[in-house]
Formats: sequence, structure tokens, C-alpha cells
Amino acid sequence: MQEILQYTWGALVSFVVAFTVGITYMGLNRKITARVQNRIGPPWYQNFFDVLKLGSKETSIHHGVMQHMGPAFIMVTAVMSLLIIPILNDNRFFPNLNFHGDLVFLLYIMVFGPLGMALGAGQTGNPNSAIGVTRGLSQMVGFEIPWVMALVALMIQYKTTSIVDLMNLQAETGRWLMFTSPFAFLAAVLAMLGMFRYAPFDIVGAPQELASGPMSENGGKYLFVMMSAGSVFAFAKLTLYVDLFMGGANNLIILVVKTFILYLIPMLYGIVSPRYRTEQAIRYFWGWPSLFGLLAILQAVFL
Amino acid sequence: MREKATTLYIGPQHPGITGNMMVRVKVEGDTIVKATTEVGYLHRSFEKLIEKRNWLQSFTLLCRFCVPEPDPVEESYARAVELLEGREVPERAKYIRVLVLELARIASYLLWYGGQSASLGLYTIGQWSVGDRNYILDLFEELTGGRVYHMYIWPGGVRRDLPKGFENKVLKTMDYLEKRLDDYDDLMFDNTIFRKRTQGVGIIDKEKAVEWGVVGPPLRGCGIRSDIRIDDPYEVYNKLDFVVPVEEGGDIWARALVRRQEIRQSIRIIRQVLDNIPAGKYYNKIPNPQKWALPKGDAYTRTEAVRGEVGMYVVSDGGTHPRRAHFRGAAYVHAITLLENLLVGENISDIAAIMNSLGTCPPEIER
Amino acid sequence: MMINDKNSQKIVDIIQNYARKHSLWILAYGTGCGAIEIPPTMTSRYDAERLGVRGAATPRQADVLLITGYLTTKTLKRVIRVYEQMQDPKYVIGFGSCTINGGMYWDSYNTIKALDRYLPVDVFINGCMPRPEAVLAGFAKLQELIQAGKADGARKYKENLEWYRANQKKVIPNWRMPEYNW
Amino acid sequence: MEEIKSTIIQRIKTHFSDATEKEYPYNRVDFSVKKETIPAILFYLKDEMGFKHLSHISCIDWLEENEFEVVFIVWSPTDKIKVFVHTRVDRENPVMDNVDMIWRQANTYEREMREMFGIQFTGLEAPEEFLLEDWEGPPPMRRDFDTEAYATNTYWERPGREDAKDIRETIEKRSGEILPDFAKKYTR
Repeated sequence: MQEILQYTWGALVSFVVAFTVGITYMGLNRKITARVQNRIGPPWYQNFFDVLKLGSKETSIHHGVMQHMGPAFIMVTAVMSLLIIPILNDNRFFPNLNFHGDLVFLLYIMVFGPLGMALGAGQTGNPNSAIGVTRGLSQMVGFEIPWVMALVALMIQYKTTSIVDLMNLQAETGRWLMFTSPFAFLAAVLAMLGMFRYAPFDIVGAPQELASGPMSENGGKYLFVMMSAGSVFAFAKLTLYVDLFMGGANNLIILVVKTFILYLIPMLYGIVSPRYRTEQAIRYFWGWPSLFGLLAILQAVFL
Repeated sequence: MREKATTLYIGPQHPGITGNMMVRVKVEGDTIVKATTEVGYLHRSFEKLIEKRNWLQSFTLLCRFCVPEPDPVEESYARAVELLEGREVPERAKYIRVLVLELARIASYLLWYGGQSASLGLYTIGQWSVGDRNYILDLFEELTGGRVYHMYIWPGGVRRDLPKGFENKVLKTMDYLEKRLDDYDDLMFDNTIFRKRTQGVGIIDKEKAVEWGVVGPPLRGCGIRSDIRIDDPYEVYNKLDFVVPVEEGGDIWARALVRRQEIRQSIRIIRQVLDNIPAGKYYNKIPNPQKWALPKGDAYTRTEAVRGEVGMYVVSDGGTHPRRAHFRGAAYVHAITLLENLLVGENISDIAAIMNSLGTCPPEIER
Repeated sequence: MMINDKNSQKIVDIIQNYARKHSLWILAYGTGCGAIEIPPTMTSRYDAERLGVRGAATPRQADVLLITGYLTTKTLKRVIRVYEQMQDPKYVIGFGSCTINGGMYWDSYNTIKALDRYLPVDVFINGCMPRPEAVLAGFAKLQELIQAGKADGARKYKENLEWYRANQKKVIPNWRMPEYNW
Repeated sequence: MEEIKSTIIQRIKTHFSDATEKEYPYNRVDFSVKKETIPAILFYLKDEMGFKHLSHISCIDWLEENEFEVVFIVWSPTDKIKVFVHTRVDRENPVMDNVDMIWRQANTYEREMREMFGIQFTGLEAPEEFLLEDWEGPPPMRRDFDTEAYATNTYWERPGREDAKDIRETIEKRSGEILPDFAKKYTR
């Protein structure tokens, strides 16, 4: 009983932390983008207002059950990945559900969200949504290849499928995996650009073409759920990268610093990039990132 | 297996459309098989209203024909009225008109920078260039009193003389802009993704270009040197030294390169104008506009705007009101028959980029 | 229950209005020539994003419908459709003289002369064209109204739907639209 | 320039007997032809004489003479000269030949003329509506259509703009807004 309570409490705390940090990051993204663009920009807490407003909007549309389920699927994905990914090295404050094979499970669960979104968007009957979803799924096929390759390389190299094991390994040797398996890190970071859906890989919801794609029929509370899930998921992904490649974090401040540095990569790349078309994006991911992934596997097998 | 074609409505409410119009596209997968332009959302019946205004009152309507660059319309109309009446324009006024036209050209190109790059998802350029455009609008405000609508070029000259110290302000702004243009180049033209997105997209056939009615930068992007400032010179353009840039290829990239060079040529023209501007009268007084009747006849004048050839066909029946003032906009051809042709076979991702590169401007079509 | 308590509802309202006030998403629909002053308002010199104003791509996500200038009957039909697709709470800003009294198109056969006969307008911005400063002032005014709970155009529209519909149908001869679709 | 102009006039006059020319200063030559000749003369100008660019097609309603005047303006990029081809169409039965096989963009102009003046082009393939939607009145660009009366009857007008009165005092009274002194200084 004690344990269950502790886990529930841990999950709640993790969620709140992830939500806050994720939303703040998005606000900082807007602020930094504005500074690059010669503007003052909104305050860093602007996205809290946006989320609150979206949550307080009324909804009077109904396209069918799946439309309501779509955002929920994304939220579930975000929360589930958050529960599996260890937040800190020391598991006392943020207990989570780690088990052997959670890396493989993560690979599966991270695809679940976009699929849910696809179902939800399909139900709305908006052609923009349908095309956006097709693009999103094709682009996912693109970046999943280097991402899976990088993870497989790690699994082979260190003979484990548990994130906690990898973290412990880094803590024991004192060497981050980004140095011991650099190719896997490169492949994973390049895949991350696609995962975050910032420019140049934001064709999914490109406003100039699809009027925000899968979300075009979702306003108000749907968008609220999607935005919150997006920020939680962003934090979860960044934490996973920190756990896997940057030696985890001993306390929240270090975690925030490390995740923010990682977050800067897609953000800054996005500010100065136009967007790729879908087939160009896929070609990009199947080029250098996949090559790095392959090298990582070769390194894992032969070294 | 043949996929079923879906119909997509790009517009009228769509972030990717340039203004208030609609392109109905039939797509198979991501490829467009048929495109139809639907316009009329901005039809204000200007030409009908001008028949009810006198020769001078028309100017309030004229500048609203095309909002991003109103001056070529005023210029065309003013010149047509002068042709009809045989009115002389002082030399100084001609120089000031060229100055205003070129400033408007730069302002419009800066807006194009924003539109073209935003259509491909690069928002930073737009923020910079539209922000910098304000400096030109400031100049306009000082010169004419209005940021967007100027009503400055009038029959017989211009409405006001240059304010004191205006030349220096223009030169300063030009210096600043020249520096900024290099920044835009770094981010836009040196960008691999921008190049990949624009090269080979929206190709206009060089052989057919003139027949299809392509004008302005899109025509020069096909490798045809055609510019009304040179071919059918007006004001003092034949006394100024400038180059009409030409690029081969006929795709969005070529059109972008043409515009990139033209904005620099405009800066060059402005410098020359400020060097050579003569002193003297800026305005030949017109009679009381309420009683001002023009002789019977018709006149057609053409001006090179950023979108290409704009013209004004003015007919007078000898009265105080225009019998007919028919405006010819470049977008009238570009956005309808040409766009419908060009879009077939392209990817839906490129619709916004192609439209921006053609400089479609719906108010000019519908008037 | 706490929730049904009037005072707690008031507190919720204040919080909600505060959030709404600071997050105004305007629909990307340039209905008229006023759209030319929107890019300067959004970009570096005037930077409306400081006030929480940003663009939204589709009506479902937008809060503010900016009617930028004159409305032809053809556009009016689309604007009504768009307005009804937006989700509550929603606001309309009439932008430019043409929305107030027809502006210089007072004798045109194709443009309406007063926007508030057809849609509930919360804030009018006058001028032709209004400068970006005026647009920002308009947004500030709207924020004031929202905070005070007075920006209730959407409610007015629902309550007086028949009146608005009658006006709309008078100028749109061929009404091929769902009667009520939000 | 003068040589080119006289050659053009000569060639057109030998080919089209009904063409009457009118000379203008600068690079402009005008011809008036019967409406049946229009496709032929435009074909000739484009294919034989290098007037490749269609600059403009315009239409004028001469209500007093009960005729429409249609003007085609073509431009030769090689000779740098523009030719105007005028023709008159009966106002009661305005039918003309379609020329969009010569220039595709003529299609758009013809659509507009059909809608705005009611001129019918034989064989014009285009959607019926162009700028207007569900328009029930007469073609609006005709001179006898009164736009002001139509607008007054159709659209509600806010009271208060019938004259050009100074409204600043009214604003002051209505909303209690205090006008700055400099604004009061400028009165009509």
C-alpha cells in the first residue's frame, strides 16, 4: 500500500514538474525566437496564459468519439513515457516504473501518440487534417530509423534494455555515453530534430499549406490537452536523452540545465530554417542520421 | 491504381494565401492535378466609383487598388491624365516621382522577402524585413503624411516638395538597408533548404512566357530582359543608370534572385536621383478640380511595379469626371490563368511559395 | 458545494479573464486592405506578441476575428461562416473606417457599410488605414473589456441571432449555409 | 519609330480593308475595325507582326451612342510599340467573338466583361461568376446602373455621415473624452 501511494505521488509530482518545465521551455522558445527576430517577444510565462485560456474555452463541436480520443491518446503517451523514463539518478523523489526492457517498450509507446492523433484527425473529416497526419506518419517513418538504430546500438553495446542500467553504468564509470558511443548520440540527436517537429521538419502542421494540419479542427480544450501533452512529452524526451547520453542528473537544477542545452539544438536550428517537404525530410533522415546509426551499430558489434 | 482526387480549398481563410482569394486544388496524393482560382472577395467596384468622382477625387480610390505598392497606380493614372490634357510636369517633380516609386518598390520587395520566406516556413526573415520596411514607411510618412496610402503623385507633379533634410534621411536609410540585405542573404539565399525548396519548382516555360502574359520579375526570371522602365521609359528613367537583372531557369529560385538584385538596383537609382535632382517647381497648378474638364480622348500608360506591368486605361468624354478608368494589374494574369497552369503537377507544399513568387495581389485583380 | 458558490465563480472568472486577456489569438484572415498593417503590427518594431497576440491558423483555434477593412458581400458570407466556427469566448475587432460607416466605399454596390449590423463588434479601430499603434491600442482596449467582463459580443450574437440573421440574409441573396453551426 | 509605325499601318491596311487608323505621338498606333475582324486582326498582329504581349482589354460603355467600345492593347517587345484595336458592339445585342485561343489570359478579361457589361462571347468556356456572387441586378459597370441608389437601398447606413460636420464635439459629449487643445485648434 505504502509503495502504491508513493508511486502515485511520484507520478503526480513528475507530471507537475514535467508540465511546468515543458511549458516554460515553450515560452522560452518563443522568447528566444523573438530575440533573434529583433523583437522583445512575449514574457517567458506566456504559454501558461495560453494553456489556461485554451482550457477555459468552451467547446461546441462534435465530430465523433475518436476526435475526443485523439488528444487523450497523445496525453496518455506522454504520461506513460514520463512514468517509464527515470527523472533523476536517485529514484527517491521521483519513483517510476522502470523494468528490464523499458527501452523497447518506450520505442513502442512513443509511436502510439501520433497514431492516436491520426485516428482523431481522421475523424474530423477535414482534408487538411488527413493530409497532415499522412505527412506526420511518413516523417515518423523517416526519423524512427536513426532513432531505433541508435537505441539498438546502445542495447547491443551495453547488453541491456533498461534505462536505469545505462544510467548506473554512466554513474559507475563516470563517462557519458555521448562520448563512449558518439555515433549513436549523433544519430539520436538528429532524429530528435524530427521528433520535436520544429522547422525544418514542421511540415506536419505547416500553416501555409495545411492550416496547422492535424490540429486544424481542434481548438480550445483539445488544443489545451495537446499543448500540455506536447510539453510533458517534450520534457520526457529531453530527460530520456539526458538519461541515455548525458549521465542523467542528480538534482532538478542539473536536469533543467542539461535538458535546456539539448532543447536549444532543435530550437535554434528551427529559427533559421525553412521547412523541408515530406519526401525531402525523409531523404534527410535516411541520409546522414541513418549512416550515423549504422556506424553506431557497427561500433557496438565490432568494438 | 488511380488514387481518388481530393479537393482542397486554399483560402479564402487560409494562412498560406496571399490576401483574400481562393485557389481550389484537386490533389492526388500530394500532387495537384487541377487548380482553379476564385476571386471576387475584394471587389469594391472601384472603376464604377471612379466614374462618380472627379479627376482629382479619384486618387483616394486609386491608391487602394493594390495595397502593398500603391504608387505605381497613382503614377499611371497621373500620367494618363497628363497625356490626355497635354500637361507638362516639372523636371524636379519627375525626379521626386522616381524617388517615390523606387522607395515603394523597395518597401514592397521587403514585404515580399517576408512573404516568400514565410511561405516556406522561415519566419525570421519576415520579421526582420517587415520590421525594416517601417523605416521606408517612416520616410513616406514624412514626405506624404501617410504610411501606406500616399496620394502623393498628382497630375502636374507631386503634392508636396521634399521636406528639409529629407535627402540625408533617405541616404541613411539606404545605407542601413544595404547592410541588412546582406543579413537576409545569409539567412535566405545561402540556406540549403531554401535552395532545395525553390529550385525547379514552379517553372515557367521561356518560350511561352510572353504569350502567357508573364511580366515583371517572373518574366526576367525566365531569362527575358523586359522592363517597362527601359522598354517604354517614363519620367526620367532613361537618364538614370541601372541594370535590369535577368536570371535563367524560370523557377522560384530564379525569380527570388531577380528580386534580390532589383532591390539593390533600386537603392542605386535612389542614390542617383538624390544626386541629380534639380531645383525648381515641383508642381504645375491644376485648375479648380470641381470644374476641371479634360479633352475627349483616351490614354493608356504603363508602369513597372514589383509585380510587373501595371497599366491604366483612362477615357475622357470631355467632362469633369472620368468616363472610364480601367486598371490593368500584373496579378490579373499571374494569379488566374498563369497560376492555374503552373500549379498543375506541383506539390501542395509549394502552392504558397509559387503564389508569393508570382506576386499575386488579389485587390489588384478584383479592384 | 464550493463550485456553485457565487464568489468562487467570480474568482474563477477573474482568473479566466486574466488568462484570456493575455492570450489573444487572431485568426489569419486578411478580409480587406487593412491586412497590410497586420505584418508590421506583428513584427519587430511594434511586436504585438508582447501583449500575447499571435496568429491562429484556423477558426477553431482563434479568439479574435479581425475584420480588416471593408467587407464585400461575398466575403461577408465567409466571415459569418468563420465567425460561427470559432469557439466561445470570441471577439470581433472592426478595423478601419469601412467597418464603421462604409468609409470611402459608401456608394459601392458591393460592400456593406456597417459591420455591427451583421456581426457583434467588441472594439472598433478607426482610421484608414489605422496605424499599428492604433491597432495595438485597439488590442489594449479589448484586453480592458475582457478583464472587466464586458467583451460579450458572442453572447449578444446568440441572444439576438434572429436580428443578425435577418440583416445578414438581407444582403446575402443566396443563403446556402447551415442555419446554426457552432 | 515613325518608319515602323507607317509600316504597321500599311500592312494592316492592306490586309484588313475595314481598318481605319489613327496616329498618336510616341509609340502608339490605333486601329478601328468591325467586331467580326477582331480575331483575325489579333491573330495577324500576334503571329505575323510580333505583337506577342497582350497588355490590356478594356471596355467602355457609350450609353449615348448605344454602343460598347472594346479596346485591345497589344505590345511588341521587339519594336517597343503598342497597338490599340478598337471595335464597337451594339449595346442591345452585345455579342462578340471569343479570342482566348490567341491569348489564354484574354479568358479572364472576357469573363469580367461578360459579368460587368453583359457582353456575350461566343464559345467562351469559363464559370459564370467571376467577381460577383449571386448577383441579380443588371451588369453593374453599365452606365445606367446607379450604384449609389443600389447601395442606399441595400445596405444600412449609420446615421450621421450625411454631411461633413465636425464630429469632435459630439464625441466629447457622448463619451466624456476630453479633447486635447491642439485638436480643438483645427476647425473647419
